[in-house]
Amino acid sequence: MPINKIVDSFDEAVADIEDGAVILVGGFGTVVSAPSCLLEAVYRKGVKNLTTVSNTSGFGADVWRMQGAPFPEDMDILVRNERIKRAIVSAPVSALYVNNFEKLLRAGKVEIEMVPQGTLAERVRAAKAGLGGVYVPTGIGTVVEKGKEKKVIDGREYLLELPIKGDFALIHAHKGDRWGNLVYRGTSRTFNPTMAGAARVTIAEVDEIVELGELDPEAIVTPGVYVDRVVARPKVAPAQEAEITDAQALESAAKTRTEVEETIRRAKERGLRHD
Amino acid sequence: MPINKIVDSFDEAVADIEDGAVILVGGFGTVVSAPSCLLEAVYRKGVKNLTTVSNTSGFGADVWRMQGAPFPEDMDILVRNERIKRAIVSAPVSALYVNNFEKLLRAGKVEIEMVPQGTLAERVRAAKAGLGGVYVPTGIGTVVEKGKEKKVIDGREYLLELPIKGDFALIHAHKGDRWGNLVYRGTSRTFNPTMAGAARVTIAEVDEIVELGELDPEAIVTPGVYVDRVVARPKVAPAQEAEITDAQALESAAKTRTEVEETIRRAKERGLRHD
Amino acid sequence: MTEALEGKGRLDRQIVALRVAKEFQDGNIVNLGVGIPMLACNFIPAGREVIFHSENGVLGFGEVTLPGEGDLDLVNAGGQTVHRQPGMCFFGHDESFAIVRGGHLDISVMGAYQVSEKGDLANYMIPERQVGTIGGAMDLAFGAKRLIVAMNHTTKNGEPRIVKECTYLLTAPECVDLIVTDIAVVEVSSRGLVLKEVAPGWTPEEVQELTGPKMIIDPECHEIELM
Amino acid sequence: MTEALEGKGRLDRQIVALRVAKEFQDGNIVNLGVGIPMLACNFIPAGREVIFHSENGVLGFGEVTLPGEGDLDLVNAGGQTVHRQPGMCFFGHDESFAIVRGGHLDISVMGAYQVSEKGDLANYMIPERQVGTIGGAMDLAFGAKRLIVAMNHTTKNGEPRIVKECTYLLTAPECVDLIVTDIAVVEVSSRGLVLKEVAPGWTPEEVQELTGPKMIIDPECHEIELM
Repeated sequence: MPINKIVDSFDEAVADIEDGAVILVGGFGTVVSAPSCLLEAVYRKGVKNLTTVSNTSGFGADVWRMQGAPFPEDMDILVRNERIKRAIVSAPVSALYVNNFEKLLRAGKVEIEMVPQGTLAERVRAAKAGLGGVYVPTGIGTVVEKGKEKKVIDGREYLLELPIKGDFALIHAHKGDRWGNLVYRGTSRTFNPTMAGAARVTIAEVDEIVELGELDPEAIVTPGVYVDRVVARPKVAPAQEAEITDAQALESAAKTRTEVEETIRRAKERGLRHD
Repeated sequence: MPINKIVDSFDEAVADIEDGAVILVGGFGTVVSAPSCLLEAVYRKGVKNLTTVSNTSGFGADVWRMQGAPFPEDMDILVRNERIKRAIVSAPVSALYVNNFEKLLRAGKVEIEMVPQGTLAERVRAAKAGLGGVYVPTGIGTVVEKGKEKKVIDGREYLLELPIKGDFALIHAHKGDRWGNLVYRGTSRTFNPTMAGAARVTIAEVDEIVELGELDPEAIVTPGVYVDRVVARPKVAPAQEAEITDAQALESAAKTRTEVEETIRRAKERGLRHD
Repeated sequence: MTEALEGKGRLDRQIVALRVAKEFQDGNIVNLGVGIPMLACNFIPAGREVIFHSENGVLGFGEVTLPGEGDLDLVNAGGQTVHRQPGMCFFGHDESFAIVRGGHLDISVMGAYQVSEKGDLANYMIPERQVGTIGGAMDLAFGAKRLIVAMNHTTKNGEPRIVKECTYLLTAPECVDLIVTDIAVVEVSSRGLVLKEVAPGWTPEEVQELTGPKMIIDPECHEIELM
Repeated sequence: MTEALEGKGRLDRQIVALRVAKEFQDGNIVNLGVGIPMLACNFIPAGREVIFHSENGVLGFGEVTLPGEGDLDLVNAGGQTVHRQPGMCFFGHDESFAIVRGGHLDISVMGAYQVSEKGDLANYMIPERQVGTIGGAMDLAFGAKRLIVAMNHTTKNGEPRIVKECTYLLTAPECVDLIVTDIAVVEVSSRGLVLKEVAPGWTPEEVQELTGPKMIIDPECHEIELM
């Protein structure tokens, strides 16, 4: 029988995720790099006490709706609904405003293990690649070294960092085929291919499903061997709720925008811009 | 000034390789995956006492000339000319015939460190990625574990494997640009991207140099940041010496060919072939 | 070995490969080692879809091509050219062995010089030359979910290759799950070796005579199907 | 801080970014952190070619686009859309940090809360909230060949950010090479901090007054060029 990893719905794709599962969540921080619909489906399923592994703890749908994102949910949907028991995360809070994760943290409603971003990537890769651990220099002389084995190798100090393996990996790709081969789009690649294959079950949310053979074999980023299920986003974007409530997040976004405009003006003034 | 990593000749590309250097050599075993012209240039330069790091110790130009390879040199050019003091290698000898490396080994003219292929890849990657070492399960309970630190992690035994960093990495890619971005072709990718960036200086021999921007940013395999020099093969293949002398290697190749033909016939007989 | 057994017909390399291929289940990710194993890519049972991995950085390639007709940039681990196939993809060596070591292969098939009762594998040191080539064999033996060995049942001198304890250097301890030879199919189980199938014209007792350790004869033990 | 200094004009964020960009040499691979550093991609000195790395898996991107005009799948580490550029390429997070940790970046520029005399960096724990975000900062601080900090010279309350010993949790010890602030350019050297440049209208002594440890005034100390 032809191999077919394509699953018809997001709810079906996450049907076997149970309370207490360890979930790797791909993406960087931007919603376009996140497995939005899978995160929504996990929320809908009602599972709780999750351990999540991700780069950020999300910015919330409001911020992304403002940008016009058709699929605006990110990690924040699991954060604000208090589905997370323990977060292994690199960038949990924002310097610019107090996010929902920080509120939970202050309320003692979530445990955190903060991991340097590169170490997080390497630990996840270690699980995928069957390594028992890796020695990284990052974190020596900081709080990150606490409780970790140190070793001097070739005159430099390193920390032993252990693999992070998930029960499930939820990732977002641009295109996928029935073997699970995936390609990404631009900077929305990030943690997605790193996490693919680092869990017992890897589920890929894709913008588009293509026929086997349509993806260029030289350009496939994630070999199908790492992927168990592929599910496509609907072609038509869901209706957007209009209400945007997170005033702090919006203000911060607007401030950044103003600054970019000013910078471009200044660079042009100096003849340093090309557009 | 525009960045320009393109070098005009192979001799110029290897001009600073000195006696005793540690050289990572890309490719798998097939000559089409090897940096043939760079290896020839290293030979021409006359350097000796090299430590080489490669998957095989080469099959020799004769075998490849028989296949019609326009650039037929592989690791064997450094082996048969006794330029290697120490070889870190995964597949040094052939089960089918006695190669030049085995002859040197028997004569005590070369030291060897044999490394499982996946461990070799991981050790080279560790150097590139700034890791102090990695724990691998491969080799536990075999001679490979000799002299290595063992550690039980999560109930399984692992060996500590240390990075292998080169002074130079010689690799072969299909296309490259002036920033050093590279793409490969099919199964000739192998160790080439793994070794790119794992040495102080990485030199890429390419089939073709293309304009910056011609390579698809989604399909670039080796980011230019890992590459220091790019040098193109001549468009016209060098004249081939006709004489083929390695009878044993030729016989082994012919035997394999006969077997493939027989297998295809049998599969067709059973209706299991599609061509 | 008795003279009678010495003269008996044995399966040739193609038939051994054919038998090995019957182990490939729908959707399996399979790595084929150099030699007999590689031939198995030509014998996928009809109606099944199997994805082949090769250590030189490819997944999903097709059957071997006629010699001289293939693309030299599309070869298996033995350097044989293979057919392009939809769904195929390429990757570098670190990724290729992340797949192997990380346990992402369902089946690995390789040759061997010796396999022990416990499933220890010895296949890298060339016995008569005291040199060897580890290559990808160790990683595969440690990483694959299921390891099938395809080999001749005895050495050229008639010595058993299935032995109580390996006398050659190990590639990996306790890793082999199934042994397909030119006269039998033997399973390595926690109870010991189990003889599952014999070549046409061979009795279980004859196979036992050419095997080091005592095997359990499976009650269902039958003749190897050749189609 | 004396009232006189409090009122003095300081460089704005764009000018600090412009000054930082003057450090970029031809062919440098440069990572720009969130905030002021990111603005520097707009100010590459004329005639130089610089390749920007961003932790989210891209090398060789161009200047930031006007808000709303860019491709959301082409952003820098701060989520700002940037221009496509010939030579650009994308990669996953493991590769992105192999580049960082492996020492393949020439320059990393980031913000900071505090920098010590020895070049210790504290930039992840938000002082007033006792929470923080490590992100890619630690990897960058450990991995880059040269680390430039861009920050305000003092806190909102006028306290020096360049200090004898960091009182905040460290991102990395002894890693900073150059500090570009809104009033000065300070080099971290084995001899101690060296004041290299001051903002227009500021004297070295005035800068010293707002700096924790005693600085060496470079004999060549001059005004920061603003073009």
